[in-house]
Amino acid sequence: MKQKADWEPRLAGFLCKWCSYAGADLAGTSRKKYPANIRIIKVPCSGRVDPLFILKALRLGFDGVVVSGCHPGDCHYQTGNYRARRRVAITKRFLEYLGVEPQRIQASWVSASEAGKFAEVVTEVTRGLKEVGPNQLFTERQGDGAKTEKQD
Amino acid sequence: MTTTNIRPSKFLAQDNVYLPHIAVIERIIEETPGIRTLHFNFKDGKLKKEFSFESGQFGEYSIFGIGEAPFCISSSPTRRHHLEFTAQRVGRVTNALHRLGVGAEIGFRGPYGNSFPLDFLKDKNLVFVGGGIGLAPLRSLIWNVIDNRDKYKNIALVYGARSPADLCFKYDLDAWGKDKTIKFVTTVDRGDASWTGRVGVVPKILEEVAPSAKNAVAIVCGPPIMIRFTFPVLEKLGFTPEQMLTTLEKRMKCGIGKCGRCNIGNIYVCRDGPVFSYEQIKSFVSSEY
Amino acid sequence: MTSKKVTKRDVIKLLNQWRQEFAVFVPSIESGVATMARWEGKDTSFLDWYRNTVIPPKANFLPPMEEMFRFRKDREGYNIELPPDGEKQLIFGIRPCDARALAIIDANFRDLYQDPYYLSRRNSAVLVGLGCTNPHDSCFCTSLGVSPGESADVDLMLTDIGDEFLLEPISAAGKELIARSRGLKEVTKDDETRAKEIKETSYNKVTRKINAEGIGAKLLAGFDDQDYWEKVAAKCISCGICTLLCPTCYCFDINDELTKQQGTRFRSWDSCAFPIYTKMPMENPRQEKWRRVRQKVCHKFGFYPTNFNVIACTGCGRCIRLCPVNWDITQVLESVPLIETKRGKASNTL
Amino acid sequence: MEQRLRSKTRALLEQGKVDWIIGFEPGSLKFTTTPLITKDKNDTDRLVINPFIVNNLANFLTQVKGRVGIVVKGCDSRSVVSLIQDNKVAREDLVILGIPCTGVIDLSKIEKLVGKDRDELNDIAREGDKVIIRVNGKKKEFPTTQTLFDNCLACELPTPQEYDILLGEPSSPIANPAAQEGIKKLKQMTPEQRWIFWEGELSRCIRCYACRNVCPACFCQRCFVEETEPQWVFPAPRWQDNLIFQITRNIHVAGRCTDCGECERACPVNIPLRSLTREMYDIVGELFQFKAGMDKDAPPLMTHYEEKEAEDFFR
Repeated sequence: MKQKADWEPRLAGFLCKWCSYAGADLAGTSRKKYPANIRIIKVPCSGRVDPLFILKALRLGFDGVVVSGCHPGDCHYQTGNYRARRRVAITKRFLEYLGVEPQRIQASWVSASEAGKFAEVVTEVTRGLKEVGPNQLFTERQGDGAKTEKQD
Repeated sequence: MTTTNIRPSKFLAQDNVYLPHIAVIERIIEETPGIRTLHFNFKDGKLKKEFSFESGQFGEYSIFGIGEAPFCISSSPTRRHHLEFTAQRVGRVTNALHRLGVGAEIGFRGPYGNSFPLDFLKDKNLVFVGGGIGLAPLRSLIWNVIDNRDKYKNIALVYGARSPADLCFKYDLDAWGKDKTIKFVTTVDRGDASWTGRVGVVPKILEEVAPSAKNAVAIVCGPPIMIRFTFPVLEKLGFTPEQMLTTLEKRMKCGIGKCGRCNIGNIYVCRDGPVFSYEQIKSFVSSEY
Repeated sequence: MTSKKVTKRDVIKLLNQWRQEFAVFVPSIESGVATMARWEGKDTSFLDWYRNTVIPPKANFLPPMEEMFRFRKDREGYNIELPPDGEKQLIFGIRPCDARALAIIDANFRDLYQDPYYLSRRNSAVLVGLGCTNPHDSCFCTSLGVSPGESADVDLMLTDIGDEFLLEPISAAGKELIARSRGLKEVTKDDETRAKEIKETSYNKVTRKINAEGIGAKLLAGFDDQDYWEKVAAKCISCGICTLLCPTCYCFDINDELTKQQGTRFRSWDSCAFPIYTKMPMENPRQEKWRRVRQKVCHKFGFYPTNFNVIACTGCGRCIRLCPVNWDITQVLESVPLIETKRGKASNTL
Repeated sequence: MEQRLRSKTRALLEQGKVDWIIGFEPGSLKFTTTPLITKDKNDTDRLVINPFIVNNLANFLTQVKGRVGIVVKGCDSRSVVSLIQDNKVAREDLVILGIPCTGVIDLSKIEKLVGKDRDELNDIAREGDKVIIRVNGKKKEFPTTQTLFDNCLACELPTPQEYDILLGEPSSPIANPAAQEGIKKLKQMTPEQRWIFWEGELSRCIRCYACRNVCPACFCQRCFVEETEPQWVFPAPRWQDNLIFQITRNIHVAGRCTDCGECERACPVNIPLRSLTREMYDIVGELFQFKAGMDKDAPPLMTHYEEKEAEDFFR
């Protein structure tokens, strides 16, 4: 896929408020460098992330999605992150089967103190997205059918 | 009763019945935490001047990008400074309506449906029975009647809501309460410290108020449960099914009898209604209203 | 004007002539689904397999999804923009049942308000009917006044008389179309006799029957028999196949979609089989399945005839063929209980 | 087998052991059966078992009240178990009448093989591993590997997993690799080709929701497609939204789908839905060693977890 040289991927990040969200915050305040194009959505737990969130983000034209929660064993609600893991795993595998590039969906465990890891994850995902290019999954190809633009 | 004839709206945009006219919100009144009344006027000067409707008719209102929903015109055709409609926050379109501010543009198609049969109501005693937001269509008729007061005989109004905070159109209630020519009763299901009016559900209070059925017509509008319990009370008071009118609410999309969903038997509520007598409703093929 | 004929080999030439003037649609199989699709001028092999389409030709007039208008917001406020006018369609090979279906739903789209989208397509279209010679075993058109070989609802009617098609002008538009078509041959007496025989034969091939006589009154009499309707509805799965793919079902939904500075209002097929169809915030008059099944049957055979004097079914059999659980309307209509209620006696109009 | 089914079900109703019988009766068209849902013992005389018993009757369990005697094939029995796992039905309210399944005939395959529509055929009969078709006085033979539904050919467990009465000897799987051809071909494509493939397939979807409504695993009272606040999926049939509907439906039935193939069979516009469901079935098996509807006492897939699993999905 063609892309402009200065193209920067747009990311949706669903971050658990108990850990990764604070981790992202810390990354900001401690001036860790990471790409600025992540739109952060605070969720009460990674277990709150419905696969529909991921799909909706891709449908809306986000180039990639990051789901991030507490490390195994550290969930504020005991098991939310384990449940998230099953959901993310089948969603990602299934979407790959359909033809969504694996680079578009990344999940991570980032604690409140891991500002560095958060920056790394975002940097890495951004790098991966630059390889696969903009998300054109839901844009019309031939112009047949009802035309749609990326929603916002 | 004789319902007014069904006739198509005269106000089509570009000869396409599905195209809305653009209207501007001029004022918003928060009736209760979940219900607001919006005052609007058409953007097009000619239409603003020429538009006409009758009490009981409704319109299809567009929030562009969200969708369309039907609401009755809750202002009176006798007061044409602007138009009003009242919406409760219950779904996608009404949620969006509740986010609108003054100056926002909406779409309007209409007026659609039949209307309250003014000829039939003339020289009669009128008993209005309303509950909650159900006062909206009645209100159009009530002001219409007040503005032509000499054409009608006695007017009684029983209006109720769940609590004092749920009463809509408090400014109208104040005005009607002061009007010596109206017998006016408000009630709430549950009062609070400051409430001095009646307490009790509308059908019960109606039974206590006991308006005479002689030369009278009752016009009922409110939540379905209230309507269901009000008709038997009216029957007990001697009202015949022809003497009871109501407006029905159904899920609608097109508003003009084409899309199918407001169908009951061979009638379409949007096209043949929404105003029906209890006599008519009883003759419906099904009870799915 | 009298009939003409064309050899099957020359149909391609005829279609190519018509293609100069119309967007020609012919039966096509796209990924295993028979539908009326745009003819690209290539071949007429559909003549070999065509019995009827899965997607009814109503889709050419009331598409599964269509743009009603776009709106754009600028400094002055909202502007509304209508989609461009559609092309003139020529539907080649429409079956008599489906042509009748269009005539039936015209009534709804003309009543009280003209539906601009449907009617503009309808008014500019030419229907070239093709008589059935091999009806499906699920077809029951003859019980509803449709003859598989004949149609008054098309502009031009074709009958397969072997190596040739007989072309019979039905409407003024059909006459004009014949008049300006080249390469047509004169018809002999034998051809006409043969066509007549073929029409009769196909009529007799339709063996599935219903008794449509007084069906509305019968349904109304049994309308409140909840036990009956629950039994009838038991195996229905409330999917939308029998309604969406019915040539006489026209219900639609309207929805908006918002993109950055502009949006579009679409309308799309809808079905009374879905609970959400009638769902209101507080209650739903047809939440229960048996009510929705009853609505479907009674609307087609009772309410629609009351309003428009015609049963909204042409016996095309799609609902039977395509139903995942073999819910069969003909069995249902035969089993309507013969009860005489106050209502049934009081009204014979329905 | 049929006689035994009829007498058993009649007895169940007569003895008051069940309120309902759900089985198959002859359909109104050639080579079809239709669900029979009845309380009437005399209706049991119409029950049939033949190679055309397509429906997964577990779908009707959630709509009848009371105790039910239900006729199931292998895949259907697992759907029943799955419903028990999800607390949608109680095991003690069921009498499961198991049919050791030998596969169901796919009429669309027959139509393609013979070049005629199903109603133009005189007879279709199953004889061992052959299907015999009679048309215009001619007899044609095809192996079952060409004539049964793909999911039957891929079926690992044709004998019901859970039953009270087994109507015959356990049957063995056909296990034909050809059944997975479609999925295999898809996997050989590039991601972009795959996506374009699904775009094409889903652009035919008319949103009749037959796939969802015919599925015993889709038992939600209100489907996410009907949500309006927020509106996850646009309610009109456009491929983008059709695809999101299918993806999400598959995620929702992951661990419940038993590869009964009903969604694909019900689809009026021939979308190869089983190429979606089967892949999810395999993903779940591979990642979590989970097979739907095997153990009525096991927790449903998505309510459960292991401490160590699917670890390479998170970094």
